[in-house]
Amino acid sequence: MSMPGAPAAATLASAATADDGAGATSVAGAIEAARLALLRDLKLAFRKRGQLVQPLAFFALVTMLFPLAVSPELSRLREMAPGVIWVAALLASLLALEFLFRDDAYDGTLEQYALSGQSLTWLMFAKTAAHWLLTGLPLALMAPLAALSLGAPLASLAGIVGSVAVGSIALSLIGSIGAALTLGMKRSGALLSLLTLPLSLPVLIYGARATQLAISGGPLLAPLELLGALAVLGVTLAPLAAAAAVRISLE
Amino acid sequence: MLDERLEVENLHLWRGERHVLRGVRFALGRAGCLEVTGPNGSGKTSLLRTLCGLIYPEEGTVLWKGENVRRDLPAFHAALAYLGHEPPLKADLSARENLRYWIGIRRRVAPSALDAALERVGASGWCDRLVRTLSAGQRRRVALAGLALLVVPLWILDEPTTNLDAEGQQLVGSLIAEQLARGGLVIAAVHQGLPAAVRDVRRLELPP
Amino acid sequence: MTWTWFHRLASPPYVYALAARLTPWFAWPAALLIAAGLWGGLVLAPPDYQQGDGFRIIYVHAPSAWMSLMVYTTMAVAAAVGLIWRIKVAHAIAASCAPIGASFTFAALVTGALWGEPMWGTYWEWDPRLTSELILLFLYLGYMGLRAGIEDTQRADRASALLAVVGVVNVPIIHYSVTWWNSLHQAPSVMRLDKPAIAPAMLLPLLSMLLGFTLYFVALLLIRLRGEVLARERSASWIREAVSA
Amino acid sequence: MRQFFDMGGYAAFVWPAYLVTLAVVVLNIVWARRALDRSRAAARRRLDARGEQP
Repeated sequence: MSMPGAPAAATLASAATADDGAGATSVAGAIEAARLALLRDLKLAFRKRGQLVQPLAFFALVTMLFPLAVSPELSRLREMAPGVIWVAALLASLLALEFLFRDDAYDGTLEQYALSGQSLTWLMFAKTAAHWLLTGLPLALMAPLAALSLGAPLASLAGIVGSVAVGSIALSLIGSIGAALTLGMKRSGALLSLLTLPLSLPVLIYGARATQLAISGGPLLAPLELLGALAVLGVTLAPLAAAAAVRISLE
Repeated sequence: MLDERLEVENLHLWRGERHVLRGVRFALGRAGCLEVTGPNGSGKTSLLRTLCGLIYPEEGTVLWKGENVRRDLPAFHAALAYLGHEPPLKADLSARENLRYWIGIRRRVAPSALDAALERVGASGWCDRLVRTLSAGQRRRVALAGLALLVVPLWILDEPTTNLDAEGQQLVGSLIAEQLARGGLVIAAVHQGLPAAVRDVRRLELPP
Repeated sequence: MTWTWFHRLASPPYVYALAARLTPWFAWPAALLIAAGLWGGLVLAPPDYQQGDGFRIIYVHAPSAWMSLMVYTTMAVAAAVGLIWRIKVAHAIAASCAPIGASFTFAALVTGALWGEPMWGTYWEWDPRLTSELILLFLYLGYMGLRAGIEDTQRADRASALLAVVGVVNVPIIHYSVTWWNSLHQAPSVMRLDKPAIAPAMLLPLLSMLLGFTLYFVALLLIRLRGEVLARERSASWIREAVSA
Repeated sequence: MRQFFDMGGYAAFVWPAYLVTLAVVVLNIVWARRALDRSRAAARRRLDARGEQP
């Protein structure tokens, strides 16, 4: 009854050994799974470029509001620049968070992740990494433009890119927990901010300080190190929590 | 190693105020096929998701090879393929890309095996089109191709024949028959009964 | 087995009955201690040499601030226990904590502001403790918001428990960062509260208030716990018993 | 007595602080009781609804 080309000939026993190649539960298998999950998210994002641009446009708009609302005087803007850039980046990354798991939950992909036999923690890490590559990194690359428009000197730009890049890693990781917890709720936007923003405060504090020092030409290593510490802590703990949250949300 | 065997003992599940599963029990050994029937809302999907370990039951246990599946969920999941009532496909990827990621996350798939599975479900002609342009029946076929690639001991299927034409239903039948022939287990929630190709089916009827 | 007490503590009917029996044993001592603390704090304690009678706010501010932190810790520990061992009673404890903690965080903020005006000359000072307290209020609100957003009690329990655990890991980080931030921006003109050696006549009422509030919290928790346990119970026979009693 | 209520000129801060805390203490008792009553009523309703089933 088996048709040509069908894998019917394979017995279950031999299939099990064939599976060992990918190592159903091995670390190598988990890394391969995470790599594929990352690639899938990147590919999907590039198929829907419109969504990709939204947080960036939002970021640019918010930074533009301040000169209009406060004053076009560069000396005053320069003083506010770190706060403006970081608040805008925080809100922009929050905006993108809502999409982090929504489609996956809706089409059953998340369920398949949870049932894949691979470590859900690694898969969550991959999804968060994709999210950072698609929002955090572009934001970091756009931050210099915003900084320039707010009167920051050219010499400060490298420091600003660095601080936003490192800080947004932590933001994506913290956000992934909130996004996983609010999964499947109808109007989750406001709640997601309520859950995520208080936890993001340390990132905001250190990030804004690093940016401020970059603009004033001070030594910004100390706040940058603290940002890095937050990112490392996030990398080790947040995917675990996000995986647990996803399992709870699937129940 | 112990034989592949799924045992369910005294499963109780509540959803909100509703006592959905009231003491479900059954055992299924190698080459066993169980169809789960019952009216809408009788908890078929909840039962399947509980068996998978997605839902934690209020009471009762699910044993795989004589051991509580909660002990080692990843190992159990590696032996399990679950197909929900919606095919787990991304609308913005082609059928082939979907399979490559979905199955690839679980195990290595050779491109030739992928082609063979797509051909088997009659998808050769349209497997490079985006899933959003496919009909519901075609999407279901892509999901079946994924299932054919998952040569694992236990299949849990939620309404596998939905949206399929007569030929597609036969395809489901032959896939299940093959899984049983190699000693695998199949549990399927169905509305109209499994296709005729599947014989020796046991039935579990859930009360409304 | 030595573990039987643990299992009994996890059994809803036992907890329901025990909570009802224990409540007065915490409530009355709490009332006495708080009354004694008020008398000692408002009447017996001498005015502060620097702040005069204004310092008496400490007898309500400190217990409120203490409650806000202690309740959050209790909530997070109960949540972790519930999450790890899937104990319904632990989830019920965590759920009972949140409204209590949030209301006392609010009280700590208001009393802190009322203390701030005479001491700092402004109701709101971005002082690290007050700022942390404000963030704590948002953490409570987030916890309650998440609970309210999930209909199924079991899922709400587990999701909010995870949030509480994540929150409690973050509280020290947040507090540290806020303190660090404050040390950068401290304006020199602002008068700060120094910590003088506190006289026993001032200290004893404070200790009495702190202990009284703690006992009061336990009594409150026991009342709320009964309701939460009842809401989570499926077995008809003892619900009937509990409701008819 | 007058002196006591005057709180050395700090009355406008001390008494509201005590009042707010007292209100929170009392309200918490009321809320807790009401929450318990609500759960009992809900439990009773659940029992009635389940009455038909064995």
